[in-house]
Amino acid sequence: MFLRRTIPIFIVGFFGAFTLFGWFIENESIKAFINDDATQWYDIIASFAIFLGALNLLKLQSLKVLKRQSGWQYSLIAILSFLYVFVIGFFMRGAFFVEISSIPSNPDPMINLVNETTALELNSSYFVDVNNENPFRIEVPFYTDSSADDFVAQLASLGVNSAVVPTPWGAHIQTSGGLFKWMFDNIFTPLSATMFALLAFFVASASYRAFKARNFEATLLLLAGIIIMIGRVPVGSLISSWFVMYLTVLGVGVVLSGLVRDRRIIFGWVLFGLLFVTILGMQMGWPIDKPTMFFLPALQEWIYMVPNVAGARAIMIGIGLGIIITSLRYIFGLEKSYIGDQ
Amino acid sequence: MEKLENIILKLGSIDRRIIFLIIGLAVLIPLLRPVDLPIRPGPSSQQVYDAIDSIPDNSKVLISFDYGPSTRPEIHPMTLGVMRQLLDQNRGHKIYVTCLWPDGLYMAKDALKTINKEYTLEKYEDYVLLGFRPGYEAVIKGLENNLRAVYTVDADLTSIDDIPMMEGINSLEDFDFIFSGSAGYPGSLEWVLYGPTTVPLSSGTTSIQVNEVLPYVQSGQLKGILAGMPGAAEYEALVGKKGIATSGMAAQSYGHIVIILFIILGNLAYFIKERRERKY
Amino acid sequence: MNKQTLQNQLVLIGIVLLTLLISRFEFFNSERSFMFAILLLIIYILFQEVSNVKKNPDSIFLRTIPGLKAVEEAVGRSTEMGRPILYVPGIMDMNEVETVAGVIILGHVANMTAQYETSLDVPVSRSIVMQAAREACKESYLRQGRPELFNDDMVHYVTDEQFAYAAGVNGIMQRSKPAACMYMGKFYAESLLFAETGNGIGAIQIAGTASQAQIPFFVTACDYTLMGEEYFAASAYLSEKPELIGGVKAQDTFKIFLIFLIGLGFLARMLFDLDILSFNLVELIG
Amino acid sequence: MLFSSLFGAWIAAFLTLGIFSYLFRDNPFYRIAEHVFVGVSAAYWAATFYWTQIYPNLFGRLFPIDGPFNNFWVVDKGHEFSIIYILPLILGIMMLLSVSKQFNWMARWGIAYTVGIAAGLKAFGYLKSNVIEQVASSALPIFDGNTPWFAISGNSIFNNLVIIIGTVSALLYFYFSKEQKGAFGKVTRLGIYFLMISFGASFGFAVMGRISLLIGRFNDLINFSTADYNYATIWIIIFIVIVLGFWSFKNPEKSEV
Repeated sequence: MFLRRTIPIFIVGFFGAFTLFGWFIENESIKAFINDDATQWYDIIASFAIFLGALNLLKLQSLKVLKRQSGWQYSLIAILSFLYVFVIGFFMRGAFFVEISSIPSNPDPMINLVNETTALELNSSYFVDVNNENPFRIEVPFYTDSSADDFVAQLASLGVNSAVVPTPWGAHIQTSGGLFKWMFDNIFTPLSATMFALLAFFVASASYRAFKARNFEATLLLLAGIIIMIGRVPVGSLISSWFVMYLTVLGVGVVLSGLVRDRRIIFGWVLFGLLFVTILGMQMGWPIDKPTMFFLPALQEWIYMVPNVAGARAIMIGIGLGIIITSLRYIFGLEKSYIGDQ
Repeated sequence: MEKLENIILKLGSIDRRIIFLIIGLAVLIPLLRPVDLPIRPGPSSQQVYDAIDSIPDNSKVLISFDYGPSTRPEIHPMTLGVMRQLLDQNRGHKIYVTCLWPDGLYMAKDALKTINKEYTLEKYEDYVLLGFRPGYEAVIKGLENNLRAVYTVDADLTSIDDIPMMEGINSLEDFDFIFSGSAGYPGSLEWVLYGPTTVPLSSGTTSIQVNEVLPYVQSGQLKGILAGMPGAAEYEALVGKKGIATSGMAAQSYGHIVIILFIILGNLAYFIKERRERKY
Repeated sequence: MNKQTLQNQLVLIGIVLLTLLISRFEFFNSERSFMFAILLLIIYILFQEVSNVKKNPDSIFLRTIPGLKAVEEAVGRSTEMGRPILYVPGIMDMNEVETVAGVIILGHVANMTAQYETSLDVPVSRSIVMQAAREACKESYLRQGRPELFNDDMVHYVTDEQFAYAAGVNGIMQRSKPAACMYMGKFYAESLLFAETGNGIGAIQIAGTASQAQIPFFVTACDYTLMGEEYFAASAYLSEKPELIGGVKAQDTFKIFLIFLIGLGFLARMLFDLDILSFNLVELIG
Repeated sequence: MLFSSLFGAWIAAFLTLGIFSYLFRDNPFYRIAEHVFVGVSAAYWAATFYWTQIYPNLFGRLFPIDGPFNNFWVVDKGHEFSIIYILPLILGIMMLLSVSKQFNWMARWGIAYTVGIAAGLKAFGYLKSNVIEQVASSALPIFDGNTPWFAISGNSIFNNLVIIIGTVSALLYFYFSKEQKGAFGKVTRLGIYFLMISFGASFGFAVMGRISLLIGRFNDLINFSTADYNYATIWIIIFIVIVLGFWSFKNPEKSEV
């Protein structure tokens, strides 16, 4: 009970109050803790925790395979992919560089060999001041130690002194040309970018379905969305504000037809509106971007700088309030159910 | 009329996979056969351009690469554009590159490679890639406190003390301008919240983030913002070097038009259905 | 009532005096004095409201939030259809207040699923969240006297990577066809992937988030959405405990104070611009 | 071109198209891509977290070159010895031990720490940026003499009034202690209108951003369909379409809900 409840609640209260009130205290080590160490500690704890998650994933997927549940073949793929990356992440550096420290008088065979193996396009000017203190590093690493050794042997047969320099642990996951980076570029990135790109399709089908003028609120949502969508792209500045004015007149007519029974009023409005716009246009000579209010790029700017800011600001303040009060509830122990203490 | 209504109704209950297909084609075709559309810089992009333009000669500019490959088409043209604007004028600006995202490092390396091809630059004289440090906003706070505690070495493990252009730089306040190319958390928001208030800050963000960041532009905490790919294209136009953002804008425009047509169609179908249901 | 007003005034004066006093000390960051006073004020309001609620719990009124009523309906519907409930506590870790709130709401949902004997599926994207969510669910099943229905693997880890998690959860939705999907936590771009897939399989969807950029997607694609502040109030509504209801009341009281402050700032600015006031109050606050 | 780049392009094109095939319906190609992604990314983050957090920031501080344990193990990451980092180590190990039923309470300490600092750090940050600064920037000028009455962009009295009215009314929508009826209901209605415009604007922006991403993906696929990559995209599309066609024929869609 003490270990399960009392201490965790004490930890929340202590660190919560410490980081909260620490903001007001001028003290280097407190500042350092709040600005840096506190989050770093969390990162470290989370880094340990991720192994729990990985274990859980492996366990569930293996169970599927062992029990031959439907789709177990895919679970096998997940397990193998996991193991592949786990191995290149922790047990194989996957990046061994070769550094040339002396070159023969005729470097051409060596340069040919290097270019052939690495698809680089080196020429002799790259090797001008190569020596033991200042070796030349071939920027394309080898995936395995043995392939790098082989290459060193090949170079040696051409009279070139070279050595294998493995990438240090830790740096190996970020070395361009390394195995981990290859995985990142060719598996991880395309998958994540494509999942992200699926959104382009989903956003289209969602707007198609949801952007319906069911009521006044939905109409506002729809109009704001459409105006931003057109106004922000180049096509928007090709649409004359006069066209938008005509549309507005007709749009108001449609709205009126729902409110007013008398057809003559609607007809009168539309006729008057169209005439007014036409006369005004003839007076002003139909400039594409005037009156500014009806020019889509300007209109979208207004929507996003004025009513949108108001709405966004209210949500921001609301969220701020919610977070502050909720945080205080945790710090003062008013709410404890996140550790299962209801 | 009745027939037309029926067609619209049928189109209104279209399978969403057809929508997917049409959207795909609307984006793909302009990419295969590029079209040139006029680009008119908006005020917030102009503000970024002017803010960078107005920094004094020989300024130290920090560019933070806070995005990864998935948002590259949007943000990459912006960070490249900022570097080009800084270097174009030959005013002796120095570029310092940091990354709050691990993938940001690769983006930064890539951008520096491109820039190095276009300009003759001296590493550690004109630019330095400080690299990625984990810790999200804690990195910003750390940089503000003591930059040299966060970065003891640069991305190539060269000691900071051996880099000539790092002289006199001890915290974020020693920079003259900060630009964050940001695709989410941590990014522009964190730079505003935890960064220095004395250094002008601009940001380029994905379209999606714009709303969140906009109030800070309004309140002046951010000097303008490049909003999504259109922002990037506008900025490319301002800097005068057209790139992938500009060519993507045609695809973008068609994509939008298709979506809007679908929305209009959906609304027409909705109204027709409503009216018919009311009648019977 | 009078006594209360007097007490409030005294405390307000006390806070101001304390802040002024403490600002004199070296160790205090006096640039943040205003924030400090505001923080003390909030804490005072919080405890005051909690004790108010405790004193007369019956007189407390909270307006209904439609999304919350829908939670119980959704559990009921899943039971009828014999299909599981999917609960996604966001994609961020426990170091986000939203996630913690999501885990707390999960506890309440688990109470209901234990009562109704509906199966609950909670894929998570962070291991610490996995541990916390398990504790919360286990406690709920114990409280409802159904420990045998609880199983550690109802809360399971998928992956830390945002879109891989989205791909995995979409797969789960496609294959197990849950009758109800709930998304409560911090979300980024994957929100629409969830909501559209959920829509495609015809599930009832209830979302709750304080991620400003994602609220519009949830509003358009889900049946119910707890927006921003509503989301933080949700756990109090569900728990019906005075300490938590008091928190919601404190939010309201402080909101009124803020609106007053906006008005005051506006007025002060106006007076300043009209040269009636010689200083700009807003600059003092900022 | 190196074999590894060529092979990489084929893999990338296959996985990309596998994910895109989800737009048609859930199918074996998507399931392969999904499971590869889940497996790869879980291990990717485990490795990345270990090598960028635990190794440099924890071990780097407990076993630095001049630390007391330097004859035991050295992790030189430029940090000073810092004994206090024994605490996150203990919490981390407790987290790991919680995998066994007997010790599963141990996770609670780590959770408690995480929640504690989250509460402390976020409360202050949000109070400053989301509340005080937003309130302060709502105090917009109305009568400073050089603000125009009406201007579509930039400061104008009309725009500033709209912002203030919008902010306050939308804020009142979140007021929980009163039923939204009568005059108060009218104000909150107005608040909802502002919220809706804001949502619509966000949505419009999102559409834009999302299409930008698609452009990026298509650019890659177009790139992979060149002769340099042996027309990878084209071959894979043909393969996937044929297999999917055959598969759909054998597994007709159950009535889509």
